[in-house]
Amino acid sequence: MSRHTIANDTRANDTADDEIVLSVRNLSVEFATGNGYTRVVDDVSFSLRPRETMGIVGESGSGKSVTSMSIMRLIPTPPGRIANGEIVFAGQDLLQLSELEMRRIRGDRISMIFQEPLTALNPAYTIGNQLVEAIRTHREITRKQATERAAELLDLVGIPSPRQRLLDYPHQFSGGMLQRAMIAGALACDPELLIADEPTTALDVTIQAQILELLRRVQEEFGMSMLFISHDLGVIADVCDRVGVMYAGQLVESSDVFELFARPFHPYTEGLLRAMPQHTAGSEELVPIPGTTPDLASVEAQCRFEPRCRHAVAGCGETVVPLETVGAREVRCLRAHHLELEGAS
Amino acid sequence: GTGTQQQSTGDWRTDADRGAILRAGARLTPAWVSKTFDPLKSIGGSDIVLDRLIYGTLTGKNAAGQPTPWLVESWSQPEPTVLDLKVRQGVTFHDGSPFTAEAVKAGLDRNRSAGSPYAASLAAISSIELPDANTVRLVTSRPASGALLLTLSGREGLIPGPASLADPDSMATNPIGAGPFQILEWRQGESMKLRAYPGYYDKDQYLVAGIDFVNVNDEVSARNAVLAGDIDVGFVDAEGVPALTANPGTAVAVNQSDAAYYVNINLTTQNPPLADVRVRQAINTAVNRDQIASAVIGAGSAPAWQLFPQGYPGHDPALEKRYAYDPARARQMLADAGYPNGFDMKLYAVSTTPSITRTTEIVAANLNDVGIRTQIVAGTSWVQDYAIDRKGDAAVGTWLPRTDPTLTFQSLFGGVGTLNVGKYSSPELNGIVDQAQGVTDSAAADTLLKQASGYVVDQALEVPIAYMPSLWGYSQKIGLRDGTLRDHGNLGQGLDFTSVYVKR
Amino acid sequence: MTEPTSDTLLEVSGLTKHFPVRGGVLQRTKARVRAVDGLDFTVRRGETLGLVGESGSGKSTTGRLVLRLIEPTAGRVVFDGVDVLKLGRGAMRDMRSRMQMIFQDPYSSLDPQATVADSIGEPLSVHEGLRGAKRDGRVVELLERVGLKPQHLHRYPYEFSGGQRQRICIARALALKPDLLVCDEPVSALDVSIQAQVINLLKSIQRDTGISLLFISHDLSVVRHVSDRIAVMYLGRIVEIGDSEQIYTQPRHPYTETLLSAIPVPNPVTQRRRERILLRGEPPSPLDPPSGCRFHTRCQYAMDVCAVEEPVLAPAGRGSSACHLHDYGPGLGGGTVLDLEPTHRPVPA
Amino acid sequence: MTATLSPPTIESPAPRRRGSGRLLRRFARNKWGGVAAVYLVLLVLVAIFAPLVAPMDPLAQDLNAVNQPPSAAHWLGADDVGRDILSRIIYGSRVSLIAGVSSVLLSLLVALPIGLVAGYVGGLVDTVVMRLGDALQTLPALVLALTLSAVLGPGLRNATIALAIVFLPTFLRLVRGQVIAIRKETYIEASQSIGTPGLTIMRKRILPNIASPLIVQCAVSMAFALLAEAALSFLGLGVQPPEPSWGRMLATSYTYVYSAGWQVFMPGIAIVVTVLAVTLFADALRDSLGREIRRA
Amino acid sequence: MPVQFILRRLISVIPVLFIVSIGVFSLTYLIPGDAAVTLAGDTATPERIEQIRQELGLDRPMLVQYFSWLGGVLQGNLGTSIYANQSVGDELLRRFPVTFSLAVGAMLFTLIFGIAAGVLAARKPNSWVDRLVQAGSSVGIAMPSFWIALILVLIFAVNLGWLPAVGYVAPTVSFVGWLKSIILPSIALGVGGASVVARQLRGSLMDVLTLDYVRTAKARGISPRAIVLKHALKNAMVPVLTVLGVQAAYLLGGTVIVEQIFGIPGVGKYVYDSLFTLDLPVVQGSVIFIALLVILVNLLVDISYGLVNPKARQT
Ligand SMILES: Nc1ncnc2c1ncn2[C@@H]1O[C@H](COP(=O)(O)OP(=O)(O)OP(=O)(O)O)[C@@H](O)[C@H]1O
Ligand SMILES: Nc1ncnc2c1ncn2[C@@H]1O[C@H](COP(=O)(O)OP(=O)(O)OP(=O)(O)O)[C@@H](O)[C@H]1O
Ligand SMILES: [Mg+2]
Ligand SMILES: [Mg+2]
Repeated sequence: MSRHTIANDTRANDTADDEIVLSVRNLSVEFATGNGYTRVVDDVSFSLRPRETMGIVGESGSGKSVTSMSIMRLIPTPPGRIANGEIVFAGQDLLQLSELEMRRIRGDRISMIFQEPLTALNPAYTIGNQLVEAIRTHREITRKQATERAAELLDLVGIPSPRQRLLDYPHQFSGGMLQRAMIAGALACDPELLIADEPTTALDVTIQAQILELLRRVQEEFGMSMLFISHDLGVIADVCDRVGVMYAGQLVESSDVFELFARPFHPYTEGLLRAMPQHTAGSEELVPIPGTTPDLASVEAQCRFEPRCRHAVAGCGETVVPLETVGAREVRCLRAHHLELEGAS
Repeated sequence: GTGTQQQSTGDWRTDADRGAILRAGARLTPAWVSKTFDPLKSIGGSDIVLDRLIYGTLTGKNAAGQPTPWLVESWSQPEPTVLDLKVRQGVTFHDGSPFTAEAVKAGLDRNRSAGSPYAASLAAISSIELPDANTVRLVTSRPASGALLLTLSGREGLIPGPASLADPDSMATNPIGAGPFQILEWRQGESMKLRAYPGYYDKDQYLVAGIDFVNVNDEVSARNAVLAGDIDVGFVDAEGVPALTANPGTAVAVNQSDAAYYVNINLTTQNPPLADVRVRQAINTAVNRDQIASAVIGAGSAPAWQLFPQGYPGHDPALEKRYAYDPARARQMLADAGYPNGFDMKLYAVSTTPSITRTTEIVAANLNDVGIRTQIVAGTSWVQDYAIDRKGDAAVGTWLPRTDPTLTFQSLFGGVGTLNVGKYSSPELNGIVDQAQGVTDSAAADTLLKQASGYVVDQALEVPIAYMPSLWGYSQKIGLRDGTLRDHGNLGQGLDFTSVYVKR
Repeated sequence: MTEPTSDTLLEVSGLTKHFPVRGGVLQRTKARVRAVDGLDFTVRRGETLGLVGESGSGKSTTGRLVLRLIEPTAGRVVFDGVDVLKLGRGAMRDMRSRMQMIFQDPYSSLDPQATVADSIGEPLSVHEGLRGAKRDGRVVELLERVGLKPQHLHRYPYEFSGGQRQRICIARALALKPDLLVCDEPVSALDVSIQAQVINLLKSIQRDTGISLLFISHDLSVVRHVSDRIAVMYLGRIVEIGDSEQIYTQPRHPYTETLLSAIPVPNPVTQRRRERILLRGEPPSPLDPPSGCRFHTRCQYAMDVCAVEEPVLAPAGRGSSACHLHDYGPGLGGGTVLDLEPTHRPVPA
Repeated sequence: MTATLSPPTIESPAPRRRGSGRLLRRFARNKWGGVAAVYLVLLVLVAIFAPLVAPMDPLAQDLNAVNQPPSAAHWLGADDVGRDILSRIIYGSRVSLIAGVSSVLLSLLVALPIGLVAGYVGGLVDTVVMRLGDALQTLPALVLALTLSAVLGPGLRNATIALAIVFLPTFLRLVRGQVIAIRKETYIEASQSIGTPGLTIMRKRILPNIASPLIVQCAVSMAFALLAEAALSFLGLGVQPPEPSWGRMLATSYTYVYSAGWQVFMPGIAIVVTVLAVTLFADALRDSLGREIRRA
Repeated sequence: MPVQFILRRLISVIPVLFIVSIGVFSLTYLIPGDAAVTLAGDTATPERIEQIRQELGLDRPMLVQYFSWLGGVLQGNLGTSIYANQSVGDELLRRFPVTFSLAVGAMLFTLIFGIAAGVLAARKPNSWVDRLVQAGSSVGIAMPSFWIALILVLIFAVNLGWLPAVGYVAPTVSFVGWLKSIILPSIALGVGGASVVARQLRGSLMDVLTLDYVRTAKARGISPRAIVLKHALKNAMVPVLTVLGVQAAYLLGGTVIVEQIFGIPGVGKYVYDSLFTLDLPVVQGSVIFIALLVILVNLLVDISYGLVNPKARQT
């Protein structure tokens, strides 16, 4: 086991310097609650290579958004704070940058799109105004040039008659078009990394398919890396190269997407897969994960999934479980080596 | 009134800036001044102040309460029922037309016509004749007294020019009088600008080129305005005196006025105790006049024991202190009248002015002390509630004596009159008053008036409380012609602008 | 379309709801949202009919109309032989005990100020006049039925997670032992793991009580899992209705096909091999639905006739489909859309 | 405690606390709200026990002490007829509290049922009620109160009625707005689908849920009532002399700003502090109730 | 469409105004006593009062009086003051600029201080600036405007002598004089509004700053300053506008008392004076006038919603 770790560490170091766009190391984020701080993201580490799409999947409240917001340093402080960790982007630790330096990176080298397209744009300004602003914040060009570029971007994301559409207000767009406009804004400065936080959750499946297609296309065209957050394993399976599974603030497993679906290492991943209705034929019972996610304010260092885990044995709930490297994969489970878990059918 | 605060001033002949405009505070809101300057519509408290400056009056009144010449140069009484007025020569109306005996007759006839508010006060005149070009002869139904001359120093003596009389509506904006000033600009509720009429007969009577009246709502605003230098002179209250005297740029003139605070009593049998003279006497005895005068009304005030102040016709020194403050005695008097446990009464305050409220509160406290449970009603339309609907038993207010003292008795106790709430009428008093109206000899008249005053006090028909001082705050920019700032005696009748000038 | 039989519990015909849109200076009705526009379907006893469709297609409105929570513009709702829309106030109230509903958002479907006992007990006190301990006794039974504990009786909704709240809602709906349960997206707001718990609960209840379900969802995979038959809605109309497995494997309407292709399968291997059909353009507004077939503006197989003539729901396979492909053009004749070769596809008009 | 889990693991004893306990604790967390609450409780006690608390009879005149500055005998000085200002402020609190509480209650009493029905039933009833409310609201509160007081005549009771009328549209709107908002909540639809009668829904489902904003609005209106009563009294339409009221005291003191300036401050400060306390109390209440709503 | 929207709002005003007119008329009708009594003076006999009543038409039945009055109002004739014998409409128009000066002054004060304080506080929640703004605005709301007026007069007019204690100067007469004459009353009127606006804006700004599109703006690297002043402020102004509408009405009411204290011949003072002299045509006319002003302000507020909220512009 330790051999594995060492070997993989070496491998990681080989690629670290020039091959890795973003490296999140031991990230912990806390929020002030009634009594003290609650750790909502705990010791999360992962990295992203150029042109790679890394997915993060997990149930509501597992810390996906907080993780992505931390990368942008957009955690509201207070009540939040990044308690620990490093976020290395293009060789510099983002957490060490001044606010001004960070602002130069946001929207320029790292962009972000969000779940709810309708609320993510300012209702009081036109789409064009907001795109132009996004461009001119980072590029010293005239308003006219910026408007030109904005129209090009709208065209790029597949909005018909872009020049007229620039004059529309967000409420005049449908949800799918808004998400396209958001993507246009995110692409404005040709970013190296795009963080997409559940970009299709609020959309109909047919629109979701369009947006996923669009994202795939622009990632190709712009040669970006993408951090793709979703709670839908189907979507993850569709777009990601690698995937990390989060549970109650921790990354419990991360792996190449094919390997993960073929053979999950963590019982939680297995549980998620088994609970999906597609997993079973119509007449069969679904296999839910019993219980509910823990209240983060009262979790302790031991395995957080233990109370709901069908593979748990005595002792599971008593030991602190580290994230362990197994081959090219990582898993946070004491019994990972002993379990033969069921993958996607 | 007499100025009590003296000021060492220079000689007006050298000091006065004859081209200066004096800025004075006055109440110019609709409640206080009507929009038109038709004498017949002169009802607001400030009307007379402006009217007098625009029209002048036939006679004037001096500090001793005696009539003085003004637009009427002199008078004589060839017969007891005939009063000849000599119209001053060389006087012209603002439109240049001469001020003639005919014009005076026309004006007076209008003032005494039926429906005029002065019909009652000029009722004594039975006809007006013009024996010669300069004389107006008033023929009276009774022997004429000096009172009629005094009456003509008031609203009754306002004479509009023939042009105005021909078109009364024009008096709203362009009243033509023979007075010292003309209207330059008039904004009701805001300001009134008067400018000296160049054709006025006496260049030295008024020493300013104009008067700008600025609206001030009340004594406190007026005081603030004087302190802030917004106006040169304005009426203030006792509370303003310390600030105005302490401030180097301002001063206060304290004049005595004829007005008094008093308790008007509803003399009906609606509240039986009040119909009993002993109860009324007890009430009179229960009120602590000295304290109200000194502690509450303050500077320039004096306790009042009868209708008229000292120096006013009908004032009887013998009546002073008749019902000296003695709560124990008052209680005894009540017991004697059959009310050992007191009774309930409703006391109206006629306005929300602080001094009225304060006086009302003290009177109520005084009455409560002797067992008369008094409930105050303030801030309501007291005229309607008290005077018309007769909902109350008494009201604390201020009383402004008529220029003719007999009219005072008539309006208060003569059976009619709004303020005679109980429509009280006593044959005995009426008789005395009638007699006084017919007496020519002023000494004889005075005796009768004293008799009437005595009757009112004996019967305790009202509760006189204290004479109101008339207080003027003024800026040191103002010079005083004779070292005193005079006013027209009765409160609200305004400053005597002949007494002031603006220093160079 | 199935003929009503004795084991038909609910029969809906010509059900229509147009919402007025007011505007202009005088606030007159200037347009109408054709939320539901002429639906015909039946629900048999003990069966689950799934209702799928995109957002705004009129699913919830249909649910409300069936329960007569809103009055339809036109149409008939016959429940167990009784024309529901003709019932008077009192009879309607009695009828309500036989048909119940659970809603999408478990957070807003419970009164935050009422305890669990009050919420679940409400139907009991309204219809059976139960109070106090008697009522609480019944509530406890119901709680246990949905997997909650007696000690939850006096708690407030905020003390429960989403899944637990949905259980409380189910308990409330079951209190009167209804014959029909309309489930309006009962699991859409829940996490996958919890979603499965609730679906299993509903299925087990159906097994035990023989209740009929009208199961509304936008998620075809969930609907397929729970339903015996499925109705697919598009812009206020049913475009295809039929046996659940058949709809899933042999769609007979292009829209159903698109919908199926758009659902990502949680398996990268299969998912990446699947053919994707991307819909053109944006969904049209229900204020002004397209002429002819409402789907023609986005349909990849659209023909000239589609813009003109409105297809009717006609038997196709073990169900019905409203599509001209079955009789015009290549003439599927009731076969599945999947049989259409892309090369043989007619060029869209 | 380990992770709180849903069934079957939950065993924590179910606290049967009704909303108020939680509310109190949350309320207490707001420091200023607590201070305000303590002040208001004290004020109510002072008002109730004024005869015991006040050093003197508020009506007793001492004409030798007219406008006396603060001294050992009169801690806050004496007024224009020599009454003890402290005692009058203490008694004046009665007027303020009565005006504040009763005008709000009166208004609520009328607005609550009407607003509930208008909001729930909608249609013509709603339109008529709202038009009347709109009309009432086109008149600035003070102008309306002034006119009403002039109509009804001066006095505390009439001022209170006038204020209640002034508050009507606010409460009507609030109740109706809240009812309309809550009517859209799914749990109302759930009740309707159960067949619960409209009146029961209004009483058991809607009323408890609009209570919180209503309570907050009551506190806010009470603060306004205090100010408005002072204004009416200042204009001479409130309490009748010699009864002490803060507004009247201020009106009186206005006369003496020069000679006895401190008189302007005392009743003014009493008004400001009390209004402030009511406002802070309302804020704290809103916060603690707000959390209740949000979490739900 | 904005024109349609405004038209619709204007039409909805009609029933409101009608109800107001009935309300105002019957209210004033109920006021005990009438002007005839006051007009007649203290020597009047009941007969004389009755005569004046007849002259003024006060003896007619209420409905007759109402419709004759309404007829006049509809033709723009608000009646004639009983005392001043002048057209109420003319007088109101003459006084309106005075009150308007005050109201604008107070509104400016409200807006400038309210918005500045609200923005400052919201930018750094819980900082000392925020605490100061919160404390200051709480006290500002708690202070009756007439008390503020008294204290302002005491300080700036009496003690410092910088500004006049009473009176109004028309700007046509002296601009500086006008400015000086409205400063204190405007502040007295505006403090409450500024406090309310500051609190409301602080709250709504803080709410808006947690919204998704602000997060989007941050994620695009837009400066905090631009985020607050461009993105947040405009949207946060929506609830502030509502508050401003209410404040405008409140402010108009406040002029009654402040104009009284400062002796300013505006509309508020006109109402007050007429109430105490029972000059009913004036009461009716000016109250209707004020109601119209309030309605107008609300209309403006509604229209300005469209400025900050493009959605409102459409419907
Ligand atoms: N501003 C905040 N204040 C306090 N707690 C927060 C805040 N933002 C997030 N949290 C907490 O952090 C935890 C993780 O939240 P996060 O938004 O990252 O979840 P998520 O995985 O994105 O869930 P979802 O699928 O619902 O978006 C949650 O328990 C949440 O309550
Ligand atoms: N009360 C209403 N007034 C006006 N329009 C309405 C109303 N309720 C629904 N609609 C409209 O009717 C159409 C259908 O709405 P419905 O809620 O039935 O759709 P749905 O299929 O349930 O969608 P979702 O998946 O978003 O819940 C939508 O366009 C909606 O805007
Ligand atoms: Mg998230
Ligand atoms: Mg729905």
